[in-house]
Amino acid sequence: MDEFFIGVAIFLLFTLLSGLQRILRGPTEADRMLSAQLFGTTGVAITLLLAELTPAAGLRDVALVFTLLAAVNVVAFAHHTWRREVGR
Amino acid sequence: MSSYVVYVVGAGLLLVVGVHGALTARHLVRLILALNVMSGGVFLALIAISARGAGSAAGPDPVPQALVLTGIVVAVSITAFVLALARRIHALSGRTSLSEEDLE
Amino acid sequence: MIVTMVLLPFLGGCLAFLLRRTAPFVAVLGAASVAATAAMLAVGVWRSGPRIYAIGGWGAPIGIELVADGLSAIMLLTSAVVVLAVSVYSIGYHEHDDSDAWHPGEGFWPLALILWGALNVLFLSADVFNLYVALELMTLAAVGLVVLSGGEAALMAAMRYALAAFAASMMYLLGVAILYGAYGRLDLDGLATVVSPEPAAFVAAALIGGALLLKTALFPLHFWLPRAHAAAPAPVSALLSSLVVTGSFYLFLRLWTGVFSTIAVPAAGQFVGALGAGAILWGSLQALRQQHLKVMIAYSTVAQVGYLFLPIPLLTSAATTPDGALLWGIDAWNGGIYHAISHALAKAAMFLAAGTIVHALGSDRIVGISGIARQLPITTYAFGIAGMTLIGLPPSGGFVAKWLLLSAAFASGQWWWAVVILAGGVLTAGYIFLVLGQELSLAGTDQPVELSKVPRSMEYAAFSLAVASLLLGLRVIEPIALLQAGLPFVEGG
Amino acid sequence: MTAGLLFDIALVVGLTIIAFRAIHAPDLFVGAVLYIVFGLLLALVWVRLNAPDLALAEAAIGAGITGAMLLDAVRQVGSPARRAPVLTRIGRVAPWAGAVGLGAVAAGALVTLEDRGGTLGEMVRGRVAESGVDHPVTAVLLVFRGYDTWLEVGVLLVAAIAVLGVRRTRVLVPSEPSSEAPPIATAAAGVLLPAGVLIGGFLLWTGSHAPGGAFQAAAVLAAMGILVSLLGRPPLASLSALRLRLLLVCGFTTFLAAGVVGLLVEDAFLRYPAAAAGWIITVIELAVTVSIAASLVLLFAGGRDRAADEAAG
Amino acid sequence: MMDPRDVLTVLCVLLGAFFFFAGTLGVLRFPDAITRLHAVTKADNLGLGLVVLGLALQAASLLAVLKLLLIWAIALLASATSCFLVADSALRGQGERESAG
Repeated sequence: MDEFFIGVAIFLLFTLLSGLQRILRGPTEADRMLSAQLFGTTGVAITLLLAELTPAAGLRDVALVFTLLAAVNVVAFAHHTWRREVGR
Repeated sequence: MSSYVVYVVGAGLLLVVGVHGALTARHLVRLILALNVMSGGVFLALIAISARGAGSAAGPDPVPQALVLTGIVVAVSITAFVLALARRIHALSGRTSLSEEDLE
Repeated sequence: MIVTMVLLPFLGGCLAFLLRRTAPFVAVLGAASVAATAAMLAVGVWRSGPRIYAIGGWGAPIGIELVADGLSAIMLLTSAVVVLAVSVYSIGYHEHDDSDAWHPGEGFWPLALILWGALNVLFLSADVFNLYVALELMTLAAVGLVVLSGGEAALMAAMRYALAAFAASMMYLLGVAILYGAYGRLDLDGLATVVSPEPAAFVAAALIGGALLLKTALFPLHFWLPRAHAAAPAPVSALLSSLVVTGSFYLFLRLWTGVFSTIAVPAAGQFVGALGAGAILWGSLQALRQQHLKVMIAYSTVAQVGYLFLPIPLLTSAATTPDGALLWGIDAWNGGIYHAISHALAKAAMFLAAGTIVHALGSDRIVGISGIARQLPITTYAFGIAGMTLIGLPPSGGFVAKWLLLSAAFASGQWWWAVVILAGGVLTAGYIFLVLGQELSLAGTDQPVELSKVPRSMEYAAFSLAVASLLLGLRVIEPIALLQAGLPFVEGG
Repeated sequence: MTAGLLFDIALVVGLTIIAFRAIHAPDLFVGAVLYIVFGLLLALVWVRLNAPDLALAEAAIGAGITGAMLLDAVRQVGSPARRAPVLTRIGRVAPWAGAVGLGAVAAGALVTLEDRGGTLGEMVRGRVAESGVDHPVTAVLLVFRGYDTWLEVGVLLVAAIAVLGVRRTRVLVPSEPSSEAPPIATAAAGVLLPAGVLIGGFLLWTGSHAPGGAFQAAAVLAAMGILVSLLGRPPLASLSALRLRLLLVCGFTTFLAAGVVGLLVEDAFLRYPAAAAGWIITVIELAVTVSIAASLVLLFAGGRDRAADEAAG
Repeated sequence: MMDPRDVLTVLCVLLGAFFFFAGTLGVLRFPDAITRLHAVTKADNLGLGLVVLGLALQAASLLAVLKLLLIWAIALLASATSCFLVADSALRGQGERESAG
């Protein structure tokens, strides 16, 4: 089972890295942000798979924290849109 | 080849990228990113040491992990302070890089 | 008792941050009591040898230990004296109307006290990683202090300082990582017994040494120093140029003669010495060219840092020469440390005096200070006496330091360092007399310059530090005897 | 080659490429986004190398705090890309030579250390029972090397004081008095915030026997504070100067006070009396969490406060 | 012979991985920001959901299962929100700022 999990983790890592192109190419900032978002979710999945490999506790908490904080970045990105309209 | 070697070489690669960036970048934010990449390389070296020979022993060495945790806090403090400084400099003078002309 | 010297500054820093009106009182009281404790510690170490204190009672290698030997004690005492004088000075410097607006003093007191606490941690610590944390704390507080003067120049200088220091910290930490990977421990005494000549140890030594040279601003890694030290408020410049620089040097010396003593090769020592010589010549020449008083003093620091590193080649040779080297090795050791403490006192005095002049004149152009000796005689004395120490005129502490270094250089047969020392002295005399000449000048005294009022305490604070640097030359026996406690060669041969 | 090793190599290669592209991205916004991804991959490395404490910290810091700070800062100072001056051959080669030299030497030295043993780890595991906590990393952080951690809390305090100095202010001024977040953002925050506070509390509680602890908890809480800041209400802005300072300083001073208790009772600074070690550590962790979270929020919100800039001209 | 639970896990995780793959493909190949957003959201929700489901079958305790489900729930919420915010900013024009890549 372990070999299977690590195999899937490798596969997901490669999809993650190939998605990098979209961040680099853009063309809009929204594109870059949403691919970063996809990276985050993929990262959560990889973390969960790796968590199956080791007995160490706490790895699922890492996934939990990842998910929770993914939203913060998106808000940091997006809040300028509404701020600009009110602010200046 | 073992995981240890892979990660230690990775630490070296991050150092190369970070040091090169620190030597060539002009924009303050790039310099900050480069230094953080450098610190990532250093932390990676410590954790590779912590995990080396794992599997046989009771688990990874907790001491380097504690050291890196301390290091991360220090790095975040400096990064945040330097970013605030960069924004202040930009607000006062519009500059985003270290000055060209030098004293020496 | 040892640990109170760490606790008091930090406690004072917190108090000064919380209740800003009490800050000056807290600082002066704290500095005075730590100075007294350090003096007691010095006497204790002198009589009964170095002391070890295990934090939390765990002991090395699992816990962190503090070690107080002669070198630590004298550094602690020097920094307490400097902080005391700077605190007294700063009361006048930061005097302000009790308006509700933010005032730089609010940042100054807590950061200065924490900076001092970090220095005391540094002087006592016997653990390479703990030293890393102390260095970071010291540097960040120092950068925060530079920012307080607020202008664009100060912010840029602080930025440059922060980035250089951050890069240096990472190199240092990398060295620590390699040491831990190789030897599995972090305590200095333990490491000193296990470090052996092998690639990993050499790489770690190079990384840590290089990082500390950058933090000490040894030529040619001094690019960040002059602006930061010149742009900071005067009391901050005094702390930075006298103590912070000395702190990083202290650590270099400690590691070079401790952890890395078994792998320090003479060629590396000569290389460091050559950089020191470069610093002396380059810094002095630059100081001669400056038109602003504080920039000149900052370049003088670049030059004086060079002297700090001249003992390194001598110490390295002494460690590798079998017999007869002990005596001049000890001379080099004493001379280097004597220079560090005399410079700390004199440079603080000089920056404080310069600050008084800026405070009074509103500018620090050297041409503008013409004839100021009439209005600020005490400050002029302070500047002059501190200058004597920097030049190395008898009977100052600087003279003793140079004498010891010269005799070590000749006794070891490395006469070229003596040439550098003497040339540096001549150049130093050049820039000091340039300023003194202006201060004492009678030209343009027909219409006395309009001066703002300067509190007397500021003038006397600078003056007393200058006198202290002079006294070091008059009472040599006790400090030298103290330095023999915990001398690295006695055990090491 | 095993599958695990393939994963390691892919991770390291990805990390290096992303780091390079982040630093040299023509558009700094891209640089910031890539740096967030860099943090994500680094956290995966920590997971892979069995360091969940670090992965937690990296996830919270990289994604929640540094990332938000960078994105926000780039908006202000990320001026459009200026072409770097054309470098001479030496100007191009020398930095590479220096960087490659340093990296190769360091990696080379580290590679020779693969088979060294005898680290402090075994000693720590052997004596963890004496410390009053069960999780070895927490034992090192708060007990065996508590002195370091105390000073590290001091570093954060100094950074906070220094940022107040950069801004020349003693309280946080809200950057915009009123800004309207879209209702969906507010609604989501209404769910995310309590979840974040719960998770933060959980990490703090679990730290004594499992990965987690004061710093990770504080980072999660601070990220929540940053979320609230972004929605237009910096959580510390309503505080008076004295209360703000109390929040910032309480971790450092509580730690110090605990140390002094040890000094008085057990005659050793930072020695916790055996009977009370457990709850003394809990009190320290609570206070440290509050201070670290407050400092991080201040470092974020203080750095972006534009009102002070405009007042300064 | 494989445990049927293991077979289910393998199937779920493989299907989840496929959705991630499809999502990435969509992000790379779809013509504009809004359609790409669509792809990301599918991948997020379904891919992670399936992986979580597969792993939950292996979990040793109820607590672990709850934690996994909590992760998915938060991911759903975060992804929906951020999807809306990104789309919102893209439609308002801010996110459309072309930036040199």
